[in-house]
Amino acid sequence: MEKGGRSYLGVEIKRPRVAFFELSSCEGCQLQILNNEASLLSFLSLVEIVNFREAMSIRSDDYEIAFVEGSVTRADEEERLKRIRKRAGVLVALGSCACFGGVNQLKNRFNDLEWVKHEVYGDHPVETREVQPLSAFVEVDLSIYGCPVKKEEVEQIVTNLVLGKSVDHPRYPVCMECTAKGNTCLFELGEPCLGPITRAGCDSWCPDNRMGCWGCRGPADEANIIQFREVIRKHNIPEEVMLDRMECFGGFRHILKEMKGKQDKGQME
Amino acid sequence: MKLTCDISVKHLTRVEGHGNIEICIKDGQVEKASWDVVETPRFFEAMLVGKRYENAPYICGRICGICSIGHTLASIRAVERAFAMTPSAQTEKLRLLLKHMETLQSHILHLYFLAAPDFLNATSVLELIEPHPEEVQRAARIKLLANDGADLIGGRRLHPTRTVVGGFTMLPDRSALASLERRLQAVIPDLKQAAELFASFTIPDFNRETEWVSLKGEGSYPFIGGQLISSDGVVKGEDEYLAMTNEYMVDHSTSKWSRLSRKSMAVGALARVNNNSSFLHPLAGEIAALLGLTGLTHNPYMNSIAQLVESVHVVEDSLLLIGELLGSPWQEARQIVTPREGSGVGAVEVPRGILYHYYSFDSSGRITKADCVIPTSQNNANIHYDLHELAAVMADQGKDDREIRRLAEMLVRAYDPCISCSVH
Amino acid sequence: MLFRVFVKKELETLYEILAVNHVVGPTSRGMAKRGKELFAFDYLYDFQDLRLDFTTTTHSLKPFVLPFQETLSSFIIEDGSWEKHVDLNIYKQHVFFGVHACDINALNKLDKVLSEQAYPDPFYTGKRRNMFIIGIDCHPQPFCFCRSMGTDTVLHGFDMYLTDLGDSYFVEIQSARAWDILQQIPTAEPDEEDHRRFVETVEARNREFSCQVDTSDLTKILDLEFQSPVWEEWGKQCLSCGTCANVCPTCYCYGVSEHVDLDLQGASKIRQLYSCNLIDFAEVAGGHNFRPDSSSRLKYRYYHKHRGFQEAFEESLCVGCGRCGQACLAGITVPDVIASVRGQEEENE
Amino acid sequence: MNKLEFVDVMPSQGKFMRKTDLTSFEYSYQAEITSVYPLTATEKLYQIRIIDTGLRQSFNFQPGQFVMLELPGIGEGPFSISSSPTRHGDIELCIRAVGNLTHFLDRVPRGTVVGISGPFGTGFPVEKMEGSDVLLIAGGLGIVPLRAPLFAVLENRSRYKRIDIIYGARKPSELLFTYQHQMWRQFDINLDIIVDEGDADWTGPVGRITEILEKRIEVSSGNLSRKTFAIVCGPPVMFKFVCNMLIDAGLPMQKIFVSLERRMHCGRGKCCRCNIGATYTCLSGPVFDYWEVMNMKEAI
Ligand SMILES: Cc1cc2nc3c(=O)[nH]c(=O)nc-3n(C[C@H](O)[C@H](O)[C@H](O)COP(=O)(O)OP(=O)(O)OC[C@H]3O[C@@H](n4cnc5c(N)ncnc54)[C@H](O)[C@@H]3O)c2cc1C
Ligand code: SF4
Ligand code: SF4
Ligand code: SF4
Repeated sequence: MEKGGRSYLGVEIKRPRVAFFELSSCEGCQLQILNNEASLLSFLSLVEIVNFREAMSIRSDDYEIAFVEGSVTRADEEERLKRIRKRAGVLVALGSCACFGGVNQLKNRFNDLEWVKHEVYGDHPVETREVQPLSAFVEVDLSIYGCPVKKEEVEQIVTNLVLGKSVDHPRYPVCMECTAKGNTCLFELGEPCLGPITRAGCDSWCPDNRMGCWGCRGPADEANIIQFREVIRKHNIPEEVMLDRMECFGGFRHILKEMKGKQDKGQME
Repeated sequence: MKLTCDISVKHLTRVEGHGNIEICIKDGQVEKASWDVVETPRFFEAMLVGKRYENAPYICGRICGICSIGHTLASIRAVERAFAMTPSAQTEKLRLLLKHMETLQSHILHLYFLAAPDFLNATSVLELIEPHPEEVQRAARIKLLANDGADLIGGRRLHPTRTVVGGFTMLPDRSALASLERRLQAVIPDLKQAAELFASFTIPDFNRETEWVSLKGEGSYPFIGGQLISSDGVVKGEDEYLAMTNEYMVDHSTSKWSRLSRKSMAVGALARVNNNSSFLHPLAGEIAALLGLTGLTHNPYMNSIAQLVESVHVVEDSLLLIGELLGSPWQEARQIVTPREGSGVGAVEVPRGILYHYYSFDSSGRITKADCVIPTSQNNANIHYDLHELAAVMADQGKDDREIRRLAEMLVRAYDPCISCSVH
Repeated sequence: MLFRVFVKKELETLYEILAVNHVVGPTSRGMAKRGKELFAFDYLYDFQDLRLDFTTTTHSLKPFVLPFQETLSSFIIEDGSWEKHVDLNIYKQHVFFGVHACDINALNKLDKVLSEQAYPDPFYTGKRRNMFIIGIDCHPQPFCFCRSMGTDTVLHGFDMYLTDLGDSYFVEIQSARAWDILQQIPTAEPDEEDHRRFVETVEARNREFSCQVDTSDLTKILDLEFQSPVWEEWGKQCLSCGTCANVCPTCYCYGVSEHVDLDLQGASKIRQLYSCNLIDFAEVAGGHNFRPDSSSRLKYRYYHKHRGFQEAFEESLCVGCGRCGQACLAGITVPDVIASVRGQEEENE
Repeated sequence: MNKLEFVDVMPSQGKFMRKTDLTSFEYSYQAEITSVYPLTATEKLYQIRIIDTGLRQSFNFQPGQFVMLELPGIGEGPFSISSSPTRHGDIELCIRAVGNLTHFLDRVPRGTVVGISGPFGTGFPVEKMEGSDVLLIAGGLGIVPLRAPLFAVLENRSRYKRIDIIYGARKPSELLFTYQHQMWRQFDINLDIIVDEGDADWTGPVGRITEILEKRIEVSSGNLSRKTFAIVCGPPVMFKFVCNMLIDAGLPMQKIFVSLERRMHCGRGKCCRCNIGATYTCLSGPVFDYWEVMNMKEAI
């Protein structure tokens, strides 16, 4: 494919230079992109990858779109992130770690960071701090949710980005996608599921496999938490199970904080 | 000629995670040669404390994107052993099959995307697309098959959705399983071609005597659970994993180090082949012989070759497993879990070596203590000492900077380190 | 209308005769937690899987005529110009073996909008034209209120309709195709005894209905109670998740989105069924939302089904199958909502 | 032999099932953007011509109707035709860049081929208005759908009596079609323009549209002649005030016409997105008389 780019309906489309970076993460989201066996070539003709440590040795600091995976857990990561932000025209938070802190932020629930360090490393000194999503430090232009991200969705998002189309996430919850598939609702089977309050877009990945949703995409717009608690209660599922899941990826952290605040004030029944 | 050089590779590429190589040679003497893991730690062991048991496999799978299936399975095994549960034969077969899919996909990813560019003078697989289209397509084909297989059994190729304590949430579609079988059969010629390709590469000639640690085969090539063995003759039970790993911290690395009978040890494909080659399936055995993998091999660069041999082995083994699974009707997918107080260890051979998860629970099934020992942390010390020795040999041979750097990078890559895993 | 009877064991022959086509029928999906059996319509490959004794299915037949996602058109893009292709996705004849009256009525209602109005939808119509429907008498469930909606019997829209008389089936034949097919199995003209048993069976079934909705003057009452505070209450419970619309046999609204292929050489226009309870259902570009809160959206759903459709077609867009109430995790059911709007909550508790 | 015969819907006959009905569902005319005029910072006027000459000539619409405009892969949306009905398939659309499709349209060059389907919806009954006074009231983008009936009236100016245009915008810079205002006046049209806030160059009145309307009603000494028709287009808040004033001034509800806006995905009375109650804005509207509006819950 020619370097210069092409046009779509008469509008010139540039082939942007794209870089991938990772902070604290499992690198699974990047792997999802490498896992595009069938469409990798089209992907490469759409964008020019100039930095992808997991797959290539050459690196460049000249890029337009930066995909950043992972959350920030150390000062050096914050600096790296800020440097990336300066260079990138568009900064994309790739995956739930980058968007919300991901599983990494589970350690934040211990108030005592020293205990956390000691639990894993004993007396050996290690540096770490409260886990934060990218948005705590820099402006994020676009979030791609999911743990892991869904490659079909990433492809669509990248295509839209290149075309200058806006990227719209579904605003409704996972149930919409799940019931559309004709699945049997997991609550019928006695399983917990965060589908009713979690943002859709994953195509009900987990419920399709009879695993209740864990909320990796964070809350849907207008997630009705009060009613959802009622649902959990009615189905005799321990509230702890719901809280474990809401806590898992960090997407619900604001809501949990609010719930906790209310509880502390004794406002909840 | 007295050689002097200063090599510093900050964030080695084409490996999973962040690690640095430093080599400093002055007048032919190696002053410093080290392998430093600088990945940020994530503290999974702490995260788990206080969580109910079903969180363990779900969260721990996220230690690593490449071997998430292995982590999930090790975690499940630890929980099940703590609760004194025995998985059904069907569950065991499905888990092993799922494990094979991960092994195949990870090995192919490493062989073609991470290692092969070094032998073909390229910086990335992207550069191989034009000169070697069939090879790249072949790699993509095998990887796709392995990924599809993982989707079919585990629900998702990474961070699987169907694997839970007690079994599976859902069983694969039988006709899809049959078609996986056909695709696996069809991939054998591809693997033979891959073997030919790797046979044409010049594997650097470098040997350092090493203690190889793996699961101990009992009648078959081991992947999930069983006794632990080292090539120096140590044999221990699964629960005694701590005595096999002896983790300790060093200053320049955020990942822990390990040792057994010597100052360092190694795990991984080469360790497994070294310790269990008699259990390889016929074609895998043939290919091992063809590629010069016989007897105890102490050349770490041969780890890639061992991965290739294992790729063939897992395909052969998967065919047998699918045959057995399709030979009988589906049984119950999932057992009921009854938590109890206790602790358990799960040892699983993941692509990069032996992985241990350990948890202890209170009577309601909440985790009171967790420990995960990852293959790469078991290898770190060995990589480090290998680098030192390599630098010394190179300095003796008067190799230039570039060559030393190339071989050093290749050496680390040969171990296929999984760094974010190791600093979980 | 023509009637026949045939002995039960001939049902399998009938199935085998029709099995050369795609056969869709009720089949078991295992047990729910509360010990009740779950059923679904699905493709059948074996007579043994056909469960004519099914209670109800969680999902209706809708996906077979209005798939959740459907490509309306695709484009080949070549630089400045493009070409549009429309594939109606009409597949071969399907036999629907074992459909209750409510679901046949639901299809008839969908026809009104999708096939019989201006701009008939060829995607839907094409599938509708290629259906062979075998109806079967139902077993009323505690949540079925089809009798209130006048959809407990069906007058047209099927090929044959079976009523279980114990050792034989009583068949009502509505199409020549059905007649021809029945020629291939031994059937008999129903005699006096069959007539008597048929009437008895129907009466016994009618006695089983327990759930009711008062629909008298409902359109007026809905208008009068447009500002009623009960809507707020229901709105608070609604999860805005769209489940009710997905399981409903008559909800048909959708959204259209366009996608460009990764290689920029093709594009497609896809429609996806939507739900009026989803937050952005009525939001327009720029952010104005005509129904920003869940209560106004939920109200609209009832308003459309029980008032608007009534106004347009003199019937309600609800067949009283009760699926939405069963599937709703918040437990919002049509009988409860309508009773509350009428100010009759207590009676229904 | 038991294979049921496949029924192709295309050649089938029936009341609403003519082949043309079914094929037209996803049909769109290919049309070329022949020119683009930027009007303000966010609005552009697009001249769009159906490429096939025959189809272009047979494309007929009523003022007030809209088309669905489609850019493959980008989006499709409803747009009021803003040109004279006598120009057939050579139409003008005035489009504000607000979302996906409209922003992309903002970028396409002249010559781009778009898809057009329609015309859809109801129109303003301009023939019925002959012999009467016509009051055109537009707020903001509301001037766009008003332009089609205006053209129809201008082309037959002598058949109408007094014609008023009351046009309000937020700022002078947001006024549309300023280049045509002089021409309208030449056709003996009373054009009154008012803005919410003026700028340095603005000499006209500042305030609400209702202020002008009040003056207009005063001219008729508080009572609009029963031979007056009003057409009102603009943001939802405007409708209520303006229409109530007109009713107070004695205008019957059936003589007040409004054009409503709702989200639309098909334009063909299927997708339900534009429903008000169960009334399809795309089939029964967008043009409604005020009696119909009063009878629809949540219409304004
Ligand atoms: C009868 C009618 C006539 C209109 N005439 C004009 C006009 O002459 N000029 C003009 O600039 N705008 C007009 N609009 C509004 C125009 O349709 C929307 O601004 C446009 O659809 C937004 O599309 P988008 O893809 O840019 O926005 P997005 O926010 O990306 O919208 C996505 C989709 O939602 C639907 N949608 C969003 N907003 C609206 C809306 N306001 N009305 C209808 N559908 C919407 C469309 O299907 C659109 O494709 C009219 C709307 C209606 C209903
Ligand atoms: S399984 Fe989960 S996502 Fe699906 S309908 Fe039930 S609650 Fe919703
Ligand atoms: S179902 Fe839930 S946890 Fe699973 S991928 Fe979707 S949002 Fe994430
Ligand atoms: S009862 Fe509910 S699901 Fe059934 S037709 Fe009526 S609205 Fe639809």
